[in-house]
Amino acid sequence: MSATGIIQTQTLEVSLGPQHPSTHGVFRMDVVLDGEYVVKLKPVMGYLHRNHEQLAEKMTWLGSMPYTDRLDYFCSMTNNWAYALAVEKMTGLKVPERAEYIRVIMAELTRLLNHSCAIGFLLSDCGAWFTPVLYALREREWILDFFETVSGARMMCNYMRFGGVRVDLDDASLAMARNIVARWPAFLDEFEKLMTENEVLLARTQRVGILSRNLAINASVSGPVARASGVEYDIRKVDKYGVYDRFDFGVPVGEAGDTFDRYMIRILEMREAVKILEQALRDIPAGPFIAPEAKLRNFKVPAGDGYGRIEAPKGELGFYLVSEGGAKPYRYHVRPPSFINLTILEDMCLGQKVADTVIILGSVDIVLGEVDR
Amino acid sequence: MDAIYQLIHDYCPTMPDWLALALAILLPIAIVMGVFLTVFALLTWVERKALGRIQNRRGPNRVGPVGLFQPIADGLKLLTKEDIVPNAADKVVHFLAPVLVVVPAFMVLAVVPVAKGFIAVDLNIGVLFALAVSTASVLALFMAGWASHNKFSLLGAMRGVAQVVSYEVPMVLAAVVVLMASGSLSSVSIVEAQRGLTGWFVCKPWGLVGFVIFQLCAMAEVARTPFDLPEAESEIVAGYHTEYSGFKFALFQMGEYVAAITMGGITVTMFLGGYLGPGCDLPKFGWLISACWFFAKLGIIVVINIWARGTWPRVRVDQLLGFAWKLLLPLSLVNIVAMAVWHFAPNKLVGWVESAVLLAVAIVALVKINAGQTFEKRSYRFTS
Amino acid sequence: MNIVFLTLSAIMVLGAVLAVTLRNLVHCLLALVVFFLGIAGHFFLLKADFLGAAQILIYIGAVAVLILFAIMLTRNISGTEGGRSSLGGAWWLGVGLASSLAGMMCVFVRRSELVTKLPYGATEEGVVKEIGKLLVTDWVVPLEIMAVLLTAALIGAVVIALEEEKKR
Amino acid sequence: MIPPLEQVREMLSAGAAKSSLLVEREEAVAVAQFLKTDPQLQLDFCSCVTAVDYIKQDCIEVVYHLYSVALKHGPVALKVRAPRALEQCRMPSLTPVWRGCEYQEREAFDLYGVKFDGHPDLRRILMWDEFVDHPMRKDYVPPMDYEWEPTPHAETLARAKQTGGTVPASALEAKK
Repeated sequence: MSATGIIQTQTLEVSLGPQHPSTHGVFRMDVVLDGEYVVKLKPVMGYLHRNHEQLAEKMTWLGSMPYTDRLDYFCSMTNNWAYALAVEKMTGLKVPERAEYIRVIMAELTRLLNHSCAIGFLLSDCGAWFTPVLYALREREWILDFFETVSGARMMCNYMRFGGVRVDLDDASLAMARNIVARWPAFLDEFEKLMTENEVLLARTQRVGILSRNLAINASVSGPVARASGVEYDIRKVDKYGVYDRFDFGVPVGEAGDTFDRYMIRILEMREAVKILEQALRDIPAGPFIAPEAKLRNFKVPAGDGYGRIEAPKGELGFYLVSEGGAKPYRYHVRPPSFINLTILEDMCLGQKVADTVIILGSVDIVLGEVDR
Repeated sequence: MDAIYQLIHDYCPTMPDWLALALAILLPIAIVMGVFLTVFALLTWVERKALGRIQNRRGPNRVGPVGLFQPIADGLKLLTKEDIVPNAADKVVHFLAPVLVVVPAFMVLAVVPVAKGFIAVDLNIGVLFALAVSTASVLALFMAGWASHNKFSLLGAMRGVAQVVSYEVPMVLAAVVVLMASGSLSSVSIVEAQRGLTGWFVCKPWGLVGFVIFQLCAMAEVARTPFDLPEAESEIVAGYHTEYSGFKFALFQMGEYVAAITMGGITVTMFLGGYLGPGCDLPKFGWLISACWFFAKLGIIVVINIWARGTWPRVRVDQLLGFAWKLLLPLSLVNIVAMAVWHFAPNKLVGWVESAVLLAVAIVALVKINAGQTFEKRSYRFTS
Repeated sequence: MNIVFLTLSAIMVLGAVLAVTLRNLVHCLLALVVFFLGIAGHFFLLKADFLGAAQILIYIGAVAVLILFAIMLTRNISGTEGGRSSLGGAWWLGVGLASSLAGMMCVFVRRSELVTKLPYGATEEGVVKEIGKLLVTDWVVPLEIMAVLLTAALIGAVVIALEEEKKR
Repeated sequence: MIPPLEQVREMLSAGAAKSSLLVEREEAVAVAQFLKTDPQLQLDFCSCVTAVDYIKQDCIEVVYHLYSVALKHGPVALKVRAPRALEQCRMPSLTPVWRGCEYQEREAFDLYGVKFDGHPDLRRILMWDEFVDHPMRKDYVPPMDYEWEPTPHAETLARAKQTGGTVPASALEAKK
């Protein structure tokens, strides 16, 4: 069926990717085009597959902590946290309060980092010649510098430990974090002034790639993509993991579920994250930064299985672990948000144009390290 | 041409006739090409510097003072790169396309009056020639896309053809008002018709609208952002020149930039008074001052292009074509009527008011009619 | 000038011959464009700059692109999938038809008043104005008929395309 | 094996909906449908699907973690077991119930070899199409030559043959 309804023409099979400027990595979409319209789209992944899960099953529990950094290499902090959370659930380790606050600070900074880059790259996919991305990257640099001061690495932080974090935050680094948080609203205002009201952007994103609320829930879509479709579900609110119940923040929810909503939800989430960060940096208590009973060597997890999940910037990041009581996990499974959010890519793209496919993919915000594992 | 021929004859009477004739033909071409190739090289540098400024970075700053030799370095790099031709490509057409991209771009240069009394060929139908020849670049674009035997290239080529053909129509219609006002097709007489304090056509209501339409169409015609769909790098890799490398690729870039400059030159000639400006009539250095005026105006157009590229996302293909057919085309038709109203008005003031009102009504009505494509203001709820 | 004329004509003939003999449709089109360009060159040679530019604008900018779109709708562009050569058995019929058409046109053009009415040797600007005036005075009826005919053809093309859709 | 569905509901509600259910393969779809539609459970969000290879029990277990977006509770782990032998390792797909299972079940098929009946598009997802084994199984033995990759390109195959014939027969068969 021709989407234009006028002339039936030959369809064109195009392989967008794996080397393509806007597939955000080695990702491929087998697209069948009728003129400019998409009539079929099948995502093809696995180009970055390294069987992360099997590698982790051959390593000690703590040994795969640095490896979780490589899942979503934008958000190593939240990856660490999700893994630590799952293990803490199985072992019953209590995390000290200061460590919980530090984790929140790190996670929300990661959210700022991820969302700013995500919308920057989304606009780049719209053809904005990198201007928004470079604005976002300028700000991201501050956060990366902060991560480097704290953990010694900019992107592969390997910062969290079972029962706490690896090193404490000193006053200087706390001041650094406060500085970043203080300048963030100004950046957001500047960015929005540059982009949000731009007619071309509105024309490109509004009513493009609509995802209905029911499909979003049924297809296990999570994170900003789901919330843009009107799903009021934020694991920070639902599970109240960490100390998230102590902060006053809202969860922005969209109505239309189109690309523009996904863009706006990310901006609003950043504004909320700034609120959380302000509270966390104000209230952070003194105390130990790792549970005293936490062991780094000869760490064992009692037999059984457990599932721990957090609200990572891209959506629900979960770890399903099965232990036989030994030093290694028997089964180690990652529930990657970007992988599962791709399930509905075809549904969103059908009947749209090639140009829209690219921005829809950009608005889903995937990282191939996590999709392929 | 005849003047130069005469000049050569006077100074070197011993020179054989055929050589003098050849020189008379080649000399203006060489000068124009030299000047504009320098401008082209400078433009790539200016564009990268300006984009860098817009994007919080420095741009090229390694080669030469403030990176001024960057274009040369780029040229050398591209010259020494391997020339890759895809196995399945149509070799002859693949080779011809980059050549044909450059040719029309340079041919248009012939009719751009760069300074007072300085034009390569003063054709009687200069503007028509420019518009006609720039259309021919469509074919080169299509040849490149089709011969590469790459689906992205083909998509880019088809987009390019559709885009150029669509924008050609409002562009020619926008030029018609200028022809009506000046009563001539010759680019020199168009410039001369714009003498006076408010003589530039852009200072009149129909001229302003015509200028905006023409400038937008020119940007679309040479595929500048936000109309760079034929080579939309985020969607179809590099469009029609995906499969080109080395110097063929450089030729594409050159053709594109030279076309951008020449279209800017035509815009300046038709709406911004060309080389006119205070001091352009001085007996001795008038030509130099007028050249400065011309290039200053050209610079403004070029900066507008770069600015748009640095700040605007790309439009989608249906929006692009809809913009041409639903907004620019009717508006340019109304513009011709407005020009006629102006022409037959009893005095200047009445003409001004009448044509301005007519155009304002037309613009408002067209925007209203096309309101189906406008946008909604969204509000978001927060749950806690 | 004789050399230029002969060279141009040779190129034109070559282009025309290639346009009917090449197997690949896109190559045919490009050969046809060469032929069009040659005609434009002839106009320039005759100092009919306006006609030359119009030739480029209309025939290369519009007609060639139109043919191009038509070609893109056909399946066998490369001409490799079987089928007979364009030089079929009835080539002599084509040659006969074409030459008789050319002869007829020669006769009618020579008899036409239009040739004598145009002020020969006037400046190009004068010619443009004169053509414009003639088109909206003496020749306004043929012009309008042509316009209606072209519009009808356009609508017809859309209708044919729609029918095809219905059949499928 | 499992009690009547009404009892399941009470069981799950009592345990604050944080429990696991082991169901027979034949009952899986019905139970899933019930868990999704029951007004007190409404487990409409199938968060995580994965397989575990219990080589000692000689079974592969597929675990579905279910949450409720509407009622904001969960998780309930729905577990289904199948024998390890490749021919018998099949179970009904829950993709018709929860669309979100689509890619995750494909992943389980790819890495564990569980065939899901009724899955709309059961293909390999992470490994390449020509790959023959299921690498996450506990008894999986990786090939000697990690770098060698059976690609559909005839040249590569020919070169591999020339340089000592390290092409596994299975890969050549897959190519056919």
